[in-house]
Amino acid sequence: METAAVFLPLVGAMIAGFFGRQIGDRASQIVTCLGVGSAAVLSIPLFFDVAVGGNERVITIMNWINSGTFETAWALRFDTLSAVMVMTVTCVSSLIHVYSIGYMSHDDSKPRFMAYLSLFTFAMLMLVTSDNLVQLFFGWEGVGVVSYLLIGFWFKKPTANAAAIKAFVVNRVGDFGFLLGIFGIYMVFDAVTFDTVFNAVDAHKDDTVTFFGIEGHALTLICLLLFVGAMGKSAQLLLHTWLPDAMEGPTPVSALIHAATMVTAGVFLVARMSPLFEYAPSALEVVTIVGASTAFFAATIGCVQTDIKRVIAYSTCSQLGYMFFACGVGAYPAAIFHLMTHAWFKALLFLGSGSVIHAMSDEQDMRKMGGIWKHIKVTYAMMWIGTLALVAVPPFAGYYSKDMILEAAYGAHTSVGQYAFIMGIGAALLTAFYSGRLLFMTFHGEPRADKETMDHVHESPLVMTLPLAGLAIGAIFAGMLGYDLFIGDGRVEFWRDALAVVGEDPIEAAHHVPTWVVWSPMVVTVLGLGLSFHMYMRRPEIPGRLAAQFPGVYQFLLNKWYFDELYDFLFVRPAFWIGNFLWKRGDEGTIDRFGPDGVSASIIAGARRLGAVQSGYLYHYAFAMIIGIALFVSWIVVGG
Amino acid sequence: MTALPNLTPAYAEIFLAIAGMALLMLGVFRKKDPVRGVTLLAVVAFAVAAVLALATNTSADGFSTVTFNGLFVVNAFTGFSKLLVLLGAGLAMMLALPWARNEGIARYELPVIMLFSVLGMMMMVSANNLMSLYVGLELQSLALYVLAASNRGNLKATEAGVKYFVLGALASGLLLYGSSLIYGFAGTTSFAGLADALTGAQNNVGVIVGVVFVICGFAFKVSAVPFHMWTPDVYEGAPTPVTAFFSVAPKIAALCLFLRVLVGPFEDLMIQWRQVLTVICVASMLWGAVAAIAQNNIKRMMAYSSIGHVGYALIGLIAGTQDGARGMLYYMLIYLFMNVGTFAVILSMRIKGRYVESIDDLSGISKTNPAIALALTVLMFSMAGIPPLAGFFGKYFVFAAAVNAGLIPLAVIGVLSSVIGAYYYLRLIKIMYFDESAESFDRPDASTGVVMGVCALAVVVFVLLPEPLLAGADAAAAALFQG
Amino acid sequence: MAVGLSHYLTVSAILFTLGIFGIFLNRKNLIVILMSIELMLLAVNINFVAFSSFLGDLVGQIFTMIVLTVAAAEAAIGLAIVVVFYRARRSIAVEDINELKG
Amino acid sequence: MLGAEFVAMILVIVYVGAVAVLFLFVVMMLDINIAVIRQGFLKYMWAGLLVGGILLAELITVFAAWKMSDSAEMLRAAPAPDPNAMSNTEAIGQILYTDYVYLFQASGIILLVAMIGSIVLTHRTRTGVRKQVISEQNARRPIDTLEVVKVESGKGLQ
Repeated sequence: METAAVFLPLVGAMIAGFFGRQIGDRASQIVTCLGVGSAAVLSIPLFFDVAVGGNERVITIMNWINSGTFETAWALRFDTLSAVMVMTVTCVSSLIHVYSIGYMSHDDSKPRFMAYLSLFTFAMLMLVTSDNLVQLFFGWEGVGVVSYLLIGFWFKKPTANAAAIKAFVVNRVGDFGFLLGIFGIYMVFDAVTFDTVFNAVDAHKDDTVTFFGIEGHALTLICLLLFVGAMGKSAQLLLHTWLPDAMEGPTPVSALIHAATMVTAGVFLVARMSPLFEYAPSALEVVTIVGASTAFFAATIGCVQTDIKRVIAYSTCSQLGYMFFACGVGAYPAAIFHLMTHAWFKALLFLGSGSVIHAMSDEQDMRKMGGIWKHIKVTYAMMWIGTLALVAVPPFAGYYSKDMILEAAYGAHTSVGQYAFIMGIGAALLTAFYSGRLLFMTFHGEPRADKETMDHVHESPLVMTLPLAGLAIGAIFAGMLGYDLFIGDGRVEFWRDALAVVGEDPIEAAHHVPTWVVWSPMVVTVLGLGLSFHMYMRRPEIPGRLAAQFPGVYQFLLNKWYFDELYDFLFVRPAFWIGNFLWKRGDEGTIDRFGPDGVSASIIAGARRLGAVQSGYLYHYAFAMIIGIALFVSWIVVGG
Repeated sequence: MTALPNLTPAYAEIFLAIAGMALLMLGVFRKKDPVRGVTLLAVVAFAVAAVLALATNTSADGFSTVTFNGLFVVNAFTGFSKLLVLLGAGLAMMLALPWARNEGIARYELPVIMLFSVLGMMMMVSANNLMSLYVGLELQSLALYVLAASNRGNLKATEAGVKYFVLGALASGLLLYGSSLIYGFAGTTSFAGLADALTGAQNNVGVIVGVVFVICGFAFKVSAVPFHMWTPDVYEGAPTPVTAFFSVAPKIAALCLFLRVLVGPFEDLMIQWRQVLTVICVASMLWGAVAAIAQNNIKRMMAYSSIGHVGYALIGLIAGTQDGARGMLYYMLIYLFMNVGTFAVILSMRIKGRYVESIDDLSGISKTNPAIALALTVLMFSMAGIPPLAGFFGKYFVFAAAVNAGLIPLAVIGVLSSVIGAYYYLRLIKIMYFDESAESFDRPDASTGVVMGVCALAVVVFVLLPEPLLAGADAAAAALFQG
Repeated sequence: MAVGLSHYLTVSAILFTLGIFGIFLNRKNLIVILMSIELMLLAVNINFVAFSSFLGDLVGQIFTMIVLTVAAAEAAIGLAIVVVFYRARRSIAVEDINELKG
Repeated sequence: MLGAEFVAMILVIVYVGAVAVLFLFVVMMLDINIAVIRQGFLKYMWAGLLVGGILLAELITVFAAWKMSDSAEMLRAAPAPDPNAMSNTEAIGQILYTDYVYLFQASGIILLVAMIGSIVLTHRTRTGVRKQVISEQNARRPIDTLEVVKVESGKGLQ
């Protein structure tokens, strides 16, 4: 059963990928949906058996490499952590598969798309169920490769091409850290299997390594390297630039990869390696700071985006930041809980926006939408559910997980924890603001699209709305149902050894924070939603009409607008400004120039220069050799 | 009256020498189209030689057998190296089968010369004395010079020949000069004697200078920076099947010999040669990764790629441990399949009977030639070191060996340059899948197709059965360190 | 003054360096490069014979003869390559060997 | 002086007899204008001289105090015999074809490859050359080439 749950998507992918042309579009869609769907069905009893029933196990598929001290096996590890992940991934993925049938109905290469989707699901399952770091790295790279293929799926668009390459290269930068981290673990522990490593942590907790002449704490170094990998995959600050660009892919891809699964791999990695991280407090501080900064930073940018998918993309970035700082303060269960709930509502938001885009004849700019809620009521309702879950309104899923994260950050009683709490509250305000803005701009107000588009606005077919409904159920109930198991009283029994915490349990501390801490997320959420309502619902229509009829009242309203202006000046303008600044300057100006893009540009320039050395003249070549040997001989004679 | 030396260990070499002469005769006396027949028979000869080499290396006890007055040695390590060399040469020879079509190089002597160069490589690998090393090296080099220029009517090919010859002669001059200094210090040229004499020679600058000269000579043969300058030009100029051959067999042979010499007779000077080699290795990895990006000729790009790969393989050598040796052998095995496979793809780049070499010619072949595109995709992902393809394992083992030997910065630079290198491998994939399709290629020849398929498949299925191959490399490395 | 080992070695080092100079300072004629290569090998031979004599060991002289044989073979191949290059390019100036670059 | 008379003679013979002649041949064949060779020599020469000079200086420094390994004496593979008992040529002959037969044979193969290589590269099959094919000559029978025709007088051949 366990094996089937992991490998069925692969079977589906292979059938659709290799025989897609022979069996036709419809059959490929059915095969892949069946593969992932049955995996999802299998994963639910598996979850109850493993996580709730406590039957953890490792299923060895085959011995793989066994040479010297290096031993690895192909094995599937099922503990609570991976069972949660498997269930989330397969369920969300199967709904997205079904949705894709409708969304991609006008595309020419459906079998290829479905095959990629299933292959991606397989790689992700491989990642979460792996029993050792090498196998995990396989899944890790596997999702990277498939996401490259999927982002570039519409390869005729040059932007899609550029985005695909950017995503891959930025991810490679992260992988570089991850790989070094694996080497480091192999060096320190002489093993790559999780159990062996975790059992030996205690013995190696004070090891040091010498790295470029600097002696450092081995576990801190390893954890930082692993975190670099996680940052790349989970689009954290500095390595986040690929995620918004990745929205060039088809919307189901954005939903599956860039919201629900792949980007969470980094969080998963940190949680999986929690026994190591717990012994590296300074690495955890870095995780917290990066996570908290990303949460706030991405949220500010989300406020000024006009592309509907980019808003959600930055929102994803921001939510991932939450998960990371939850890990950073030791609240791994809260992080994974948020990961799980987030998967549902973010996929819902993405697919909902896909439905909007579909309805608006492939228009993604929110400035050209508006007033369409009457035409697509189902989608509208779904988007509301997703938004309420995102902004953490009870009883929707996000409320339970996000509040817990904020409380845990506060409850940590450390300075980085306080920083994370403040950033998290700020981000929550902005989240509510941009979420409301998205809804109001998209669905309400005057229609801003041309008439032809408006005439074509129609509700999506059932094959698209049903998965939305499925996700909506998750977005509503996942938090409620999971609360007790994941972070409530049942948590110790539930997680057992899957996640490690050394010292005080931050979740316990989170349950005992002052009341104002518990209420503050709620307050800022209402504030944010109200603000956006005011600005995008009332301001565009009211002023013009009233100003013409009642000039006196107009002044009064104007005064009221002073208040608004103050607001604008105090909150919105700076947020806009920061957002704009970070987006334009920070994102494109600095990080892109000096980060991945800049590096690649200078490497290309360097390549040209090296080409010039290759002049074609024999004597230059000979001279290079002679310089080489003269150099080495001098080194020996003078230095030796 | 001296008794005949023990010939058994050298059966494979003797067979190959006789086979070469026999094929030459066959070519001379066969009137009708001898090229294809001779080429095929040469492949068969390689197979037989491989069997002989494995059968006579007496690997069971792990000890070496020495013959010809100590000039020649066989053990599990030489057996494995010869297997790699013969495998690479055989696959490259298969690629050469259709070269009759490319007029100007359709000559039966060329397979024979290739065969003799392989003989030289095997002699090199089995050398147990500076003299037999030199003889083997020169036999292979001289044959390679001829092969590089074999498309003699073509300006580029002859230029490649000139460059390769002049720089190669310079390199063997350096190597020889170094050998003479070492001989002058140690009073012997045999590896066993050198190992004795070099113990405690750390303070003798003269002999270390000799060793540096020898290392530089080898660095040329494996095309490591800064002795690599010939590589791109020769790869571009030489006929493609010859380039495929160049990129695997001589390189593998030279690397294996490099390893044997450095951890054998020169082991006591490890501190010294490590410094030199680290510079060479780092420079090769970075140069190979960066310079390849600007290339538009796919053969040139492969040249830089091979420079980079040599850098990675050298990491295993620098580690100087059994782990490192195993990693390097392993790397070479994987490199062999990836490279030959890629050259099979390059040889399939034929539009209306004309060979093309520009990377842009690959535009959109995922539409027109999906099979070729798939094969090249797999090979490129593997070259970039992306799991679960074979290339990842190669890198993994050498990096792990380096880390275990305490050479962390080397591993860091290695991983970093492989990140840079991934860019140009992926560029090919991007061009194949995402660019507008240009003209489609002709149907590849059967033999080319087979080689391409076998190599791509090997790269993919490798992940499932690394064990037996790893065991072979393990045994070879163990034999090396047993003496 | 007695001629010692160092003198032989110095002469050979000078010859060797001259050979190297010939390879990379010469811009005009490929044949000069071939001659330079011969010069380098000759320097090596002097080394070997000198060492052989001072060590009282014949192996150095055997090595010399091997080098000699190989040098002859190398000269033959080298000249053959120069000939084909000349046929293709109609020149053997070293500066004209620059079709392949970048 | 060094007692290596065989090598000395061989060097002279090989270089004068073979290599020099080879070079002369090629120089003649290629018909090179010697006059232009000396132009443009000075570019980069200083950098080259500097690097080469450093290398040379280092080598000479190293050679000035050349020390052999302590074990060199013991490690000799073929100690030279007393010149009075056996001449240098004879001593070399005794080991070259026995102990070092491997190198001898390998050199043979190198020469073979060099020969094949040179021929492959430079040999041109000329068209229109008439060659003597002995088997064809032997296979000729009168019946293939001769026809006995009875010519009636006064008619001539048609």
